[in-house]
Amino acid sequence: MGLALVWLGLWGANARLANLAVTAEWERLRRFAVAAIFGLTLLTVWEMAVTVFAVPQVILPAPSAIGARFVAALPMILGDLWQTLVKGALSGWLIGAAAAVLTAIAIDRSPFLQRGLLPIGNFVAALPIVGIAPILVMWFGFDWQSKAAVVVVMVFFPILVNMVAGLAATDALQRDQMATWSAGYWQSLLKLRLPAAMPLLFNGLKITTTLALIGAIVAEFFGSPTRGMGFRISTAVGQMDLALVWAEILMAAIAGSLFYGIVALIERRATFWHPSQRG
Amino acid sequence: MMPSPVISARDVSLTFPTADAPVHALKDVSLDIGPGDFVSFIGPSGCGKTTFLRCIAGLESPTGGTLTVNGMTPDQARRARAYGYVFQAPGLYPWRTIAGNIALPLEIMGFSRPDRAERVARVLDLVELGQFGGKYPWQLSGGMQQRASIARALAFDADILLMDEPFGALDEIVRDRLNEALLALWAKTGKTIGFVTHSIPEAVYLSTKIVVMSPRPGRITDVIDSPLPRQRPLEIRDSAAFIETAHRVREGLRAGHSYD
Amino acid sequence: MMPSPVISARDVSLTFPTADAPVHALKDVSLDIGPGDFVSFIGPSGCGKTTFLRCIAGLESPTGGTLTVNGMTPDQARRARAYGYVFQAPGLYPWRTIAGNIALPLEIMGFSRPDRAERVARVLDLVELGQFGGKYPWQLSGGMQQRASIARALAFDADILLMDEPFGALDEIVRDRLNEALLALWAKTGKTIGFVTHSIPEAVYLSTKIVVMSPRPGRITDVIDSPLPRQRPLEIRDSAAFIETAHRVREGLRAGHSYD
Amino acid sequence: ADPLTLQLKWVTQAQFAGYYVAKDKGFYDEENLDVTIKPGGPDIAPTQVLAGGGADVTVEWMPAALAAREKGLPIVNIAQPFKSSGMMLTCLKESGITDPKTDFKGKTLGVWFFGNEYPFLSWMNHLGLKTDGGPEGVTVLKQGFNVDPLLQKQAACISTMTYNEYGQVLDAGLKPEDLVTFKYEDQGVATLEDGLYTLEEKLKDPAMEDKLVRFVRASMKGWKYAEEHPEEAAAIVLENDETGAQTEAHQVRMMQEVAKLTAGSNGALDPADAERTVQTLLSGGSDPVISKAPEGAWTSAITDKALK
Amino acid sequence: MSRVLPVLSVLAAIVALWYLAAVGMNAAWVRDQAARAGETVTAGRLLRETMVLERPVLPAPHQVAAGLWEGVAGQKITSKRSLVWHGWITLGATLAGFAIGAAAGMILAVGIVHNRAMDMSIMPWAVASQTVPILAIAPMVIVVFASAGVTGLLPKAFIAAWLSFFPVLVGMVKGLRAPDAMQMDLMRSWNASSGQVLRHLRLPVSLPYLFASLKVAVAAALVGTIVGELPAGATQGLGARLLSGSYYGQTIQIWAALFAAAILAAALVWLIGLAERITLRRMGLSR
Ligand SMILES: Nc1ncnc2c1ncn2[C@@H]1O[C@H](COP(=O)(O)OP(=O)(O)OP(=O)(O)O)[C@@H](O)[C@H]1O
Ligand SMILES: Nc1ncnc2c1ncn2[C@@H]1O[C@H](COP(=O)(O)OP(=O)(O)OP(=O)(O)O)[C@@H](O)[C@H]1O
Ligand SMILES: Cc1ncc(C[n+]2csc(CCO)c2C)c(N)n1
Ligand SMILES: [Mg+2]
Ligand SMILES: [Mg+2]
Repeated sequence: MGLALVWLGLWGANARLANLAVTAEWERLRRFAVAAIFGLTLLTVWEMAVTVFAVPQVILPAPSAIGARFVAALPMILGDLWQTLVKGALSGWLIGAAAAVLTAIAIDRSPFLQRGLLPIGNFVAALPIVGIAPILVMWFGFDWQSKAAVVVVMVFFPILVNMVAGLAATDALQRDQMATWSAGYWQSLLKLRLPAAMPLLFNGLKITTTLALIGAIVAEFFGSPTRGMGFRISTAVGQMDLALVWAEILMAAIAGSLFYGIVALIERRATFWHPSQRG
Repeated sequence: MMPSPVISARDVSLTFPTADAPVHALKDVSLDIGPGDFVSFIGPSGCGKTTFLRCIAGLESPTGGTLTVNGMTPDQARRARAYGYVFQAPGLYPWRTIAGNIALPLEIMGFSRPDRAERVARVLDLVELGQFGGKYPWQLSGGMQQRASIARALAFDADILLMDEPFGALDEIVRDRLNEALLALWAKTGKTIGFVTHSIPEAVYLSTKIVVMSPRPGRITDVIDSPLPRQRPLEIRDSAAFIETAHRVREGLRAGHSYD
Repeated sequence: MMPSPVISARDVSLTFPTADAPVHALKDVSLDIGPGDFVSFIGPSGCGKTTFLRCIAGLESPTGGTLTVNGMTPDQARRARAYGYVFQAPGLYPWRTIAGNIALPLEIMGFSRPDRAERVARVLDLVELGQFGGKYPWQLSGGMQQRASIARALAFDADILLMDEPFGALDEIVRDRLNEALLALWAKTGKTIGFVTHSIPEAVYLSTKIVVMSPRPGRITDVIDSPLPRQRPLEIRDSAAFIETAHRVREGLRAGHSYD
Repeated sequence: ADPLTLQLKWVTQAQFAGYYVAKDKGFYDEENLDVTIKPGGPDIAPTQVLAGGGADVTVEWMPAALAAREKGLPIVNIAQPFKSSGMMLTCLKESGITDPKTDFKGKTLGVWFFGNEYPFLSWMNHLGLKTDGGPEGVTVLKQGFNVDPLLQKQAACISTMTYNEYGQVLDAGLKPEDLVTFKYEDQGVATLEDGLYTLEEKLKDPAMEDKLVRFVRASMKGWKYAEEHPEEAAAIVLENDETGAQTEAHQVRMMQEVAKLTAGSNGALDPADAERTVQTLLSGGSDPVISKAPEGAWTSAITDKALK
Repeated sequence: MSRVLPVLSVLAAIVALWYLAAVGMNAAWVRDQAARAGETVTAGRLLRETMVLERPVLPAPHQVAAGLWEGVAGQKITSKRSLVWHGWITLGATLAGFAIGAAAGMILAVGIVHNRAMDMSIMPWAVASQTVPILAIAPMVIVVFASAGVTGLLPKAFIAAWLSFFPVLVGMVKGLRAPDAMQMDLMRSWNASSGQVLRHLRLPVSLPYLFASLKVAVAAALVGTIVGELPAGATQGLGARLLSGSYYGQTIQIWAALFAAAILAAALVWLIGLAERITLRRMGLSR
């Protein structure tokens, strides 16, 4: 009951804030504030629920406890972040994205490959990570390389699907124009199809930022050195240190959101012309 | 002796298969266009003007008859970059500025950077959009977009210029000025021009040959060779020859309409 | 005493902020349009005709001045479904057939199914597309698409009809016929019509009031009340009053162009 | 019948044969119990399931249980079917390791985490080796589910259980003479494995206590039966494995090995063993697994009643 | 025929490469074994033995095929050794999770597009939700569900839904915002309600985005289910099968389960592609 009240109160404030007319300079701050208040609402409800229902710490720790643990263990958590996000997820994401884009182009370039590779590509990419992870750990060793490999496999398919759809997203008139200028394949790719594919490509890139992080973390469950977010989480669960688990999750959420945010920012720059960006 | 035609159509037909009945967009169209001809196509909407222009440009394949351009198939001619084409809709790429859009075919055809800049500036001035090179297409009015697309087709020097209602969205004054500019360009370069319009005076004023078409099935009902001289001041529109030709075109058009 | 105006603009201005210099699309535009007026807007491309029509329809908010429609704000009038709007480009939805496109606003406004079918058939005939109801937009020629979009705006009985170059892509014959049909509709229903055109004869033939505009900044340079009677056979175009009015419009246009 | 849920530490295999046999042979029925056996798996922390109310009793290793207790989860050992430890480190002979005291330094060792790392860590503490990967210590790998790191030579040694992974190494084609093994028992760092644990508060309820007494009695009957009939026990385990992944040969061998570990126990926890476990975990090095001796972490209340 | 040929030739190329890789990757083990036995290996022996290892680093294609055949056709489909049975279990949870996730994604996307407060508050948290490593909280989810008395399909479906709602959300938000200005203006000039704009304009325009997202989402749902099956007590489903295979080092069993899962995913993706083609054709959008 009290929970519902807190929820309604804060949500109301938020709705008012969101609909307030503000100048452009304040817009950024406002967006941030709205998201923050929403988060605060969630946290408050969580903290109250944990206290009211006396949930045991080993099931769900209170946000305050998580915060304290987060601060205390920050150096270690940052070390884990470096291992998992930068070495594992980021490198894998970059390789996977590049591979998917190139494959999409190859598929698009050759009708033969399109018919031959796309179904098989779909199939290979549909291999579930939890199945591939142990195999890739066996192949690429325990360190970040195997995590990157898992991420490559994981992000490949979503980017490929979106990129293939994107390359097909030109309209007939635009293609006819290229034809009248007798543009070569690469020219019309570079000047028409790639720009036109950007909105869908970024769709894929955005979805996979979070997948990459999950992939790298999950892969650590199947073997890892004694650092990394996945390692720490599974070890901490085993040690009943749930506050540390959530502190790592918090870090993952912050880093992942940042990752996503950066990609979204680049998207805004690169596809400024698309109706969805012109508001 | 006639010079051998640049574009030569013999019994060209094109049928679109659609879900219900097939559409006969063109039926047995025969036409010769000589080098340096300025040919206007006029006719009720849906009579196949756009379709015929697209066939010439190799964008559509006739389902019957033969069509040659400079002795080649339209497709070969397209590959040889024989055409400048102004489409009925502006079709500018939203991610490029107006200047960028005009420069695009130049980039594709490998013009050097300074050459590109010079040409873009020249054609932008020609269509009176000098100050708008840095704007994006959605920031321009409809007529301005149309002019940008004309400028784009003029920027490179294709021998054959195909224009599908290029001046439809322009007011009389600009239209007159662009008509004059087009004639000047044509006189200077000797291009072969195929031009779709709905304006009878425009067709008569510009063309050496006026092709009147009629729909269902799309076909040519009349081909009028203009009696006007190649040098055409605007005042020529008050001459008897002009008015007489316009009259003949109007009659042809009306006949085409009487079918429905 | 004048009846109170349906549309009343006082010092309406609109500035688009763009990356470089802001564009003054409209500056201090004042105009009254009475009930049953047929007002044509004419002017060089980019002079703000479309922008002004969009302001009237509540699709764009002026950055200065006041604008009322039936005593309401344009936005309230829009909510009251006071407008039928024909855009400069056809803007048909590609996933609906022509008939489906025309039926769409009717569905949205809650017309009954038989009523819809009856109206769609009627307006399709009016724009001479009777056989094309089942086709998809891309299967139609440019002019046919334009006519479909006119039919769509006529299908429901809005009191105010705003038309942005509706007949730009049509040939003279169809255009004449549609002009007549539009006049007949106007005479029968007493709609208030705002009409953008680039054709001086068309503007003079149709309108009770002709508004001449000029660009940079977009503004009204002349408002001409037509001396022609409300009943207008096609032959009226040869009358002295007609020719005189057309002349005055042409002068106004020319003056607008002389600025650049 | 009275319902009772048992959470296993790992997947269905002969390691837990006693419980499956008791269920299959009707020993639980005889005690008027309706026992649900929940298999575990990687990332199932039995103690967490217990805390969440998902089970009444769980099979857990004492180091993990004591660590959880120190974290504030009041869990208590009520019975100890496994007398001795089956844990060992298995090394490739070609890695050149012969003596733990001298040869581990600089080597890569595979270890199970998720609460199973405590015995290893305290052993390394005893040896005075750091586990942070520095040149003066050992490099630790979080070992996955299987013995591949040894076969692929990604680690010099890996953790194995006598009854399971060691057999898999042999199955994979390596000969005992290719290997060197170090049992935790032999190294003097053995800790108690596979005990039965429940929450303190459950013991306060007499009805629950009675159920637990009956459960432990029936389970031990199952264990003793399994020890005597390894083939049949293995077959019962196979019958209960829903993944269909187990092979008969492997389970029979596992049963035989497990029997060696349960042999010395009638189910009652020997306090001396427990004290020894506590000492092992407490002593040695800077980084003990638990910081102080626990109180009330085991009780004989249940086994006293069950076994009389 | 022209559709089968390219697939077959690409397939043949892959199988050939695979055989090569199998020889290459398994060779070390064969050599080591021979060295331990004090023997030398000839090329012929290497070739022969790398094809038939019981625990290969990379099983040869025919070994996987045999494993797959054995799992699919070699058992009664009700047997717990049957891949069909395990696949069926996984499919149920996948479909349930996909349905929940896709519905949630679409509903949230509609909310985000129509409500500024939702746009600003939900999107960042939806992103954050996806960065929560699901495998880490999967056991907790299962534990929490179990302590609430919910077991079986639902907890797995929940995890599947968790993973699959996000692609749908992102794609739909983009798609629902894709109508161009004039299309929107038309609607505004008719004073269409936001519901009508949604139905008649935003939804049709968003379809290409939706279908691309659904394909990703269904694959994600399968992954989610399999992840959920790991800690669910690891008893039933392809996930459990994968895991137990992994735990007992039965490489071929892993690969067979893996392929079964991939076939399942590919079939689901193909079904959505089919739905896409049919929808687009019925809407007259496929040319
Ligand atoms: N979204 C926009 N952003 C920036 N500038 C704009 C935008 N829309 C229109 N403009 C500018 O406003 C001016 C008036 O445009 P408008 O479309 O009203 O012209 P118009 O009179 O309808 O011309 P036309 O006859 O060519 O259609 C033009 O200079 C145009 O560049
Ligand atoms: N892709 C297509 N599929 C089916 N029918 C088509 C297609 N394109 C054009 N048509 C039909 O072909 C006929 C001729 O069309 P076309 O575009 O050539 O006319 P047009 O003379 O250019 O008319 P307008 O002056 O209106 O542009 C029309 O009836 C049209 O419906
Ligand atoms: C990934 C992983 N591997 C091993 C264990 C440890 N474990 C649990 S029960 C048992 C007995 C052996 O068969 C062992 C070794 C684990 N928890 N997680
Ligand atoms: Mg046309
Ligand atoms: Mg305009």
